[in-house]
Amino acid sequence: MKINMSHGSGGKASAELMRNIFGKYFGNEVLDKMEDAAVLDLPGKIAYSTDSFVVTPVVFKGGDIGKLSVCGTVNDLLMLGAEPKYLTAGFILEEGLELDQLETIVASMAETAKKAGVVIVAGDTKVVEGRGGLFINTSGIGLIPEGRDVSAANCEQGDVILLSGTLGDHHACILSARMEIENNIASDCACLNDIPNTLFQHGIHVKTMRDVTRGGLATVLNEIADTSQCGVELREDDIPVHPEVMGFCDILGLDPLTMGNEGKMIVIVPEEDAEKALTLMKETAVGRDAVIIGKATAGKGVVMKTRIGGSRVVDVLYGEGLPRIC
Amino acid sequence: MKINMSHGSGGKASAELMRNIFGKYFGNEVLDKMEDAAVLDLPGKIAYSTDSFVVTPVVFKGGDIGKLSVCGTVNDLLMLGAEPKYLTAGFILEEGLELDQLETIVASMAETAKKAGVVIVAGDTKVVEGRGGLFINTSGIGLIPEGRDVSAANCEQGDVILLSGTLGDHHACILSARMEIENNIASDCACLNDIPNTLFQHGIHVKTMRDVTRGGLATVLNEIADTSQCGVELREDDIPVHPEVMGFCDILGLDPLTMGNEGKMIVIVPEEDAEKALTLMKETAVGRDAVIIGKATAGKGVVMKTRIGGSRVVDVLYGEGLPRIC
Amino acid sequence: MCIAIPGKIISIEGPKAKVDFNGNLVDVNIGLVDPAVGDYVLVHAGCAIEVMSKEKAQELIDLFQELEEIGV
Amino acid sequence: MCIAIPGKIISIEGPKAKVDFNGNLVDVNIGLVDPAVGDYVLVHAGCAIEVMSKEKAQELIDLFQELEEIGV
Amino acid sequence: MNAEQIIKYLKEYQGDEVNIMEVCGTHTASIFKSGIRSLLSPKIRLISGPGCPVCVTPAAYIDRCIEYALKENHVLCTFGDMMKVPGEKGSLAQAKGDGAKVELMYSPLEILEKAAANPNITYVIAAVGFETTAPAYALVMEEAISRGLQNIRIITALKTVMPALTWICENEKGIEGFLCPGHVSVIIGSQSYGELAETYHKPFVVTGFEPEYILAAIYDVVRQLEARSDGKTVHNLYSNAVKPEGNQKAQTLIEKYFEPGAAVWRGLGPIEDSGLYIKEEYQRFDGGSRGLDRDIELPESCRCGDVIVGRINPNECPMFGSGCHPVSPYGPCMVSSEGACGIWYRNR
Amino acid sequence: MNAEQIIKYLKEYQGDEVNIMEVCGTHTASIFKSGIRSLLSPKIRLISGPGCPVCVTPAAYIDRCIEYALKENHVLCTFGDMMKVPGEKGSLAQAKGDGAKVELMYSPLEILEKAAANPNITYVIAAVGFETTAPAYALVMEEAISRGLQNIRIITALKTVMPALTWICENEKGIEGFLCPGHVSVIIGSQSYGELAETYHKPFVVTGFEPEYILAAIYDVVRQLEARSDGKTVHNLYSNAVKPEGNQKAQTLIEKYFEPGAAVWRGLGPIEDSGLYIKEEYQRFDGGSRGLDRDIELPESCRCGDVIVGRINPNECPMFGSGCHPVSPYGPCMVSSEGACGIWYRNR
Ligand code: SF4
Ligand code: SF4
Ligand SMILES: [Mg+2]
Ligand SMILES: [Mg+2]
Ligand SMILES: [Mg+2]
Ligand SMILES: [Mg+2]
Ligand SMILES: [Mg+2]
Ligand SMILES: [Mg+2]
Ligand SMILES: [Mg+2]
Ligand SMILES: [Mg+2]
Ligand SMILES: [Mg+2]
Ligand SMILES: [Mg+2]
Repeated sequence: MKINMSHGSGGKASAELMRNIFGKYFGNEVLDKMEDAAVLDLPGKIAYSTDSFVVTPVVFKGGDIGKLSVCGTVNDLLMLGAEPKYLTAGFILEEGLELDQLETIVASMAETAKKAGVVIVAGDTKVVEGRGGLFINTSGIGLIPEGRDVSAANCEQGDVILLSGTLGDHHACILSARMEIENNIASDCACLNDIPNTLFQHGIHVKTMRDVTRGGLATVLNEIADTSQCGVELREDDIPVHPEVMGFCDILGLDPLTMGNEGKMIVIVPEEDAEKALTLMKETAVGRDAVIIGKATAGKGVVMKTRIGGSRVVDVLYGEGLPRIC
Repeated sequence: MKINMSHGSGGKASAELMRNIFGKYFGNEVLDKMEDAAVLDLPGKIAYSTDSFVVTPVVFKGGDIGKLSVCGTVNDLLMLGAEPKYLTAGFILEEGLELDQLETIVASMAETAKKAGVVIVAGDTKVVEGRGGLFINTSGIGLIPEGRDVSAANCEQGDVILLSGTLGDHHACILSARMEIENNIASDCACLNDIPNTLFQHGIHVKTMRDVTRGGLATVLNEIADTSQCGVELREDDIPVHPEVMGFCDILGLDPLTMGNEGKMIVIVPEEDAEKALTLMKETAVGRDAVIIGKATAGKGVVMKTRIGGSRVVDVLYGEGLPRIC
Repeated sequence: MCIAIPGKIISIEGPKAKVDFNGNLVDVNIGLVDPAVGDYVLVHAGCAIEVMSKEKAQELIDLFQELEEIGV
Repeated sequence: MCIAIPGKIISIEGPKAKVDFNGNLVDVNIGLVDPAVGDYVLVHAGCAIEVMSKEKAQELIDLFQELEEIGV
Repeated sequence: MNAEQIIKYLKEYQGDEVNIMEVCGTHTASIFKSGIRSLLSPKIRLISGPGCPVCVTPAAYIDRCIEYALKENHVLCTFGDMMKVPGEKGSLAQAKGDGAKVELMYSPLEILEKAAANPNITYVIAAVGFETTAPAYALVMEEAISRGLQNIRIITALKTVMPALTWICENEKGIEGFLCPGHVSVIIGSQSYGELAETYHKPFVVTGFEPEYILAAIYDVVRQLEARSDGKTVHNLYSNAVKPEGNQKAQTLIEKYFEPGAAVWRGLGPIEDSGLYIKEEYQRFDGGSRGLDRDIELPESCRCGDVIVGRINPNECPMFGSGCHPVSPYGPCMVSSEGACGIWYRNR
Repeated sequence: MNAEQIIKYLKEYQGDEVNIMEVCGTHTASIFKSGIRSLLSPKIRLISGPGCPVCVTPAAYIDRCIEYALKENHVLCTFGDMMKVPGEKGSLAQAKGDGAKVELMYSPLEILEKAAANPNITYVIAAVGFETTAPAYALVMEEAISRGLQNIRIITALKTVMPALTWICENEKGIEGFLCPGHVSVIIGSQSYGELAETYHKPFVVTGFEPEYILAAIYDVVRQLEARSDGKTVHNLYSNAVKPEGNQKAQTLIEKYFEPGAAVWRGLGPIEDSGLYIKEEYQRFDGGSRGLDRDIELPESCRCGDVIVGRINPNECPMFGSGCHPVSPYGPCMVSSEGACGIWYRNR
């Protein structure tokens, strides 16, 4: 069997690859938690994470691969309740890449890092044959203040699930560019620092956070349900999707629930903190469209009440989510 | 101007790219030190480094890209006097990669990590179009015990330079495979923990360490001479090169001084510690062929006394070091 | 997957039209229909396959009235 | 860059020979020379261009004696 | 009658068990996404018919596509959902990993520009679909002729719905009513179903894709069946899009370039006149479409054929969820996200 | 006479200033690597002649190579050191970044296998070199004919050393003696230099590549010059490899496939009969090699021509190290790691 695109889609095939190969050999107490970032018992508690970025086009409406590579790792650190501090950046450049374009991207990384309060402290560059593109890997370290315990395993029946804004923007933006469909959809690519910052400052009991990236909300919620051994109940009417993104999905037969985002997150809090958390999130720029989308139940898996009152299982993405004819 | 292969060669073109682009935007106190790893003022002193690995073929005599990706980062941490603790691993897989091959590589990473005493605590996988290859990025964190101060800036006139073994093995091994030249040359790919461990245990005053990777001994020594503001004097007769590697260099017109290694390092110590350091290094498996190759001088740059008594400047690698016709 | 929603013709140039689906502009072949700018069309695999009745294109048809007319 | 060192013929098959340079085996065309297995050859761009005099191939020629013979 | 009343009626329905086939893949997807099944009485069973042209494609066709994709200077162009369908030597997705040149298309008409720009590359279009998609391939040929493009080939696995519906009416007596395929009806017209309704005394309802349309159509079918008279008939609830006579321009174009011939439907077997093939005079476009009937040999335990016509539910297949799941689909009904088995698996 | 005595002699030499040209790039590299210059009296100057075939290649040739590399279904095959030589539209390395198909070769004979395996791709060989390399290209044609391969082209920029040496003897009186090119001599034989030695009263010494060989040859030249008699002559210190008559099989093969013609040498200009071109009857192999004389217009300040014949040292060129350095070489002498300017730069 060979690798194909679906192994990198963040969906089921990726999960199998994870379990069957990486998990098999790398398995250890820290890695097995399958969090976005590792929690380490160094002198002081730190979060430490990595991600590679391979998006094409490398510059798109609302961002570029450089901005993305900072936001992605910063967000993963934030999701553990950490304050992001340091990044590393590894570049794999394809022969033929325009230096001007590289400079734009590097400048954008630097600007994004500055805004997010992180410092890039180590780097590496390789050049490979190819078609003028580039890949970026970032790793990051964040400090976890005393007393914080945020984890995908913390979710319990009755907890409320908040989503920071509309779904599918990044995915639709990138696919639009590749398929040359004109629209005004911009990637939501953003560092989410403001949301955890305000929640912790105001004493919200944050149980779980997750950025909603590759694989989409469907995948993230299924993982949480699985890890926390609970069910999740959503209401379709409450899930915000920009009408232009919805139109894009209609054209290609895509589902916003399995589409990737790069500046969206979910927060899970006890019922009594939900309204206050929502208000706080809405006061931030990256959370202004925040909504309550559902709650944790005693059940299993993720179930959604549809607009017409039906109910459907929301499963993880299988394979790639390719545009379809039928 | 566009990126070409020489930007990734570790030579001058790479250095210019570093300075003109990454340095320009990322510049900060830590990064500007241009060490193999960042020294961070976290609660406790840690070293933190990253490297991407893009070697083809991905499996070669003496190792594979997985082993390499662990050794590379572990070694970079060691060179700062750190004890390597945690790694992250980011995989970029090309469509068409054989799963069996991936499994072999991942297993090799795990084994190497275990031997080197590091734990892989976070990871990421992406799949891209391509020709069945893969790239690996690793980042690493190491703890720097109290009182250690190892740096490329510490070298002073009179200090002695030790090299842990023969030059050019990895580079010759990889090029042999690509050019289908049969020989028994194996990559020297190895984690170097044993050398710093024994030196520190025995109270050697280690001033500078560097693993001799991309760009070769010539590049590493020039960087140290530059950073420490001293000269370096070598003796050609003292520099060990395996006869088979020398034969390989003769065929292609390559110079072992600018060829890459993956399990070799230099150590710089005060003159009074040199003999003891040499003896200790020779007692380790990875340092059994260690030699004293020269010393730091009041001069500038790197100068080598040749076998016939001439002297030549040893400059960094320019461009790529391609096989030549003339 | 058929595109269930109709798109609005924004401009026509020879055998091609720009069709707007909720702000997404797609180039569509109109060789199978005779639409005018402003018409709503059903699109499949890059071809407009029908022009929707004007008065009913933008909203759900009054199905329930229709059911009653049919008499089921 | 010419290969300065001579290589030793290990085996011959038709127009090709395997030539050993300090343990590195290279496929070499022998269309320009007539070597036997065991001979030392000079190689350039994948072709053997000369067979070295047997007695002198493996060591530096005694240049200094030669200089004296020439009488410079 | 309003939506709530319809939903209440369908939920509380206690009459005879009814089996309704929705023929259109887009209807199937909408039923799944809106959770319509959860709103129906257990007495109302929806059967996903052979409405996904991908699912009914035989293995020999996939193998032919891969053959082209591996050929020097050839590129195979396909819709995304064909990528995972297994042929005898694996799927197009696997072949792509091996170096086959496969490009995804959004519309077959895109290929015209590519072909004009790269005259040394032959573009081979994997032409699957029903009457809705066939005119697009006809337009490709029409344009290629007028622009003098020599480097386009088409491998057809085009199917027509009427012969399949006739086959089902004749052979699967258990199916009592039909939701007619949505956009296929746009092309062929609602009056096409008249003869079948009359001959087999079954209701055929044409409807749109919003869940309300579908609910209304189910209600319509159930009510017609309840009436117990022989007067089952065609109703068109999608009259703003579907004309009684259909799109005649499209029909003319199909007739110009294609002629009917026997075709194999996975699960149903060969059906006379149910395929469309490029006519003799346009043979230069044909990438060798005829005779691609050989299908993958499914193991005995596979029940794809029974699933497609609703004889069993997917979870009654012994392969379901063990040998066969969406990551490595065995049968075609598991491949497409609209295949009956795929939908059941995600809702298991 | 032993090595130490020779070194002592050359270090302490206080006679007239002597200018010795080493013609062979491999000699230049060995001189550099072993630090021979540091062992010589300031009165002994070594001049790196036009012995690197890459350095003397005109821009039009590079441009032709790039043209082929960008052509559909064509692959350009080259030795590594050609990659950075600037043409008018940049180098092959830059073109490769833009998508040109450039493959590095170790031997031109490799191309035979590639061509046999991929009949739809035309392999274009950038054939640079002197008499040492020319027979390899002749062998490629010989084999291609016997194997019936149609898809190999050769663009030649082949040069012969004797016409260039004659030109130098005639035009650059300041050069008093020559280290003969090493492996070129293997092909053409040591007796080739006899006429020049006699006509121009200059010593020509054939020698090997080890530093001791080179030192002995320098010593030989200096001693011959000191003798102040007219009896300058050819000495062969590399007699275990170089025969007086050279390799006649190779010479025959060169004559079979090539004929002499005028060629441009960067820095020297056009020299009658100093190039090798594919003969009329083998024209089908020729990728259009004739007339590629147009060279890059070097700015006035560039002194490449003077450097190549030793009129100035590289650091006397105003571009040296500022406009022109190894990462972005301006003149050809900076491109090759054996070019005079490149060597001086690394030893600055
Ligand atoms: S579960 Fe798989 S094997 Fe069984 S009927 Fe469905 S598709 Fe066929
Ligand atoms: S320094 Fe550059 S420009 Fe000047 S002579 Fe040398 S190669 Fe030519
Ligand atoms: Mg991560
Ligand atoms: Mg992430
Ligand atoms: Mg995340
Ligand atoms: Mg590095
Ligand atoms: Mg590093
Ligand atoms: Mg490193
Ligand atoms: Mg290092
Ligand atoms: Mg990740
Ligand atoms: Mg349809
Ligand atoms: Mg030569």
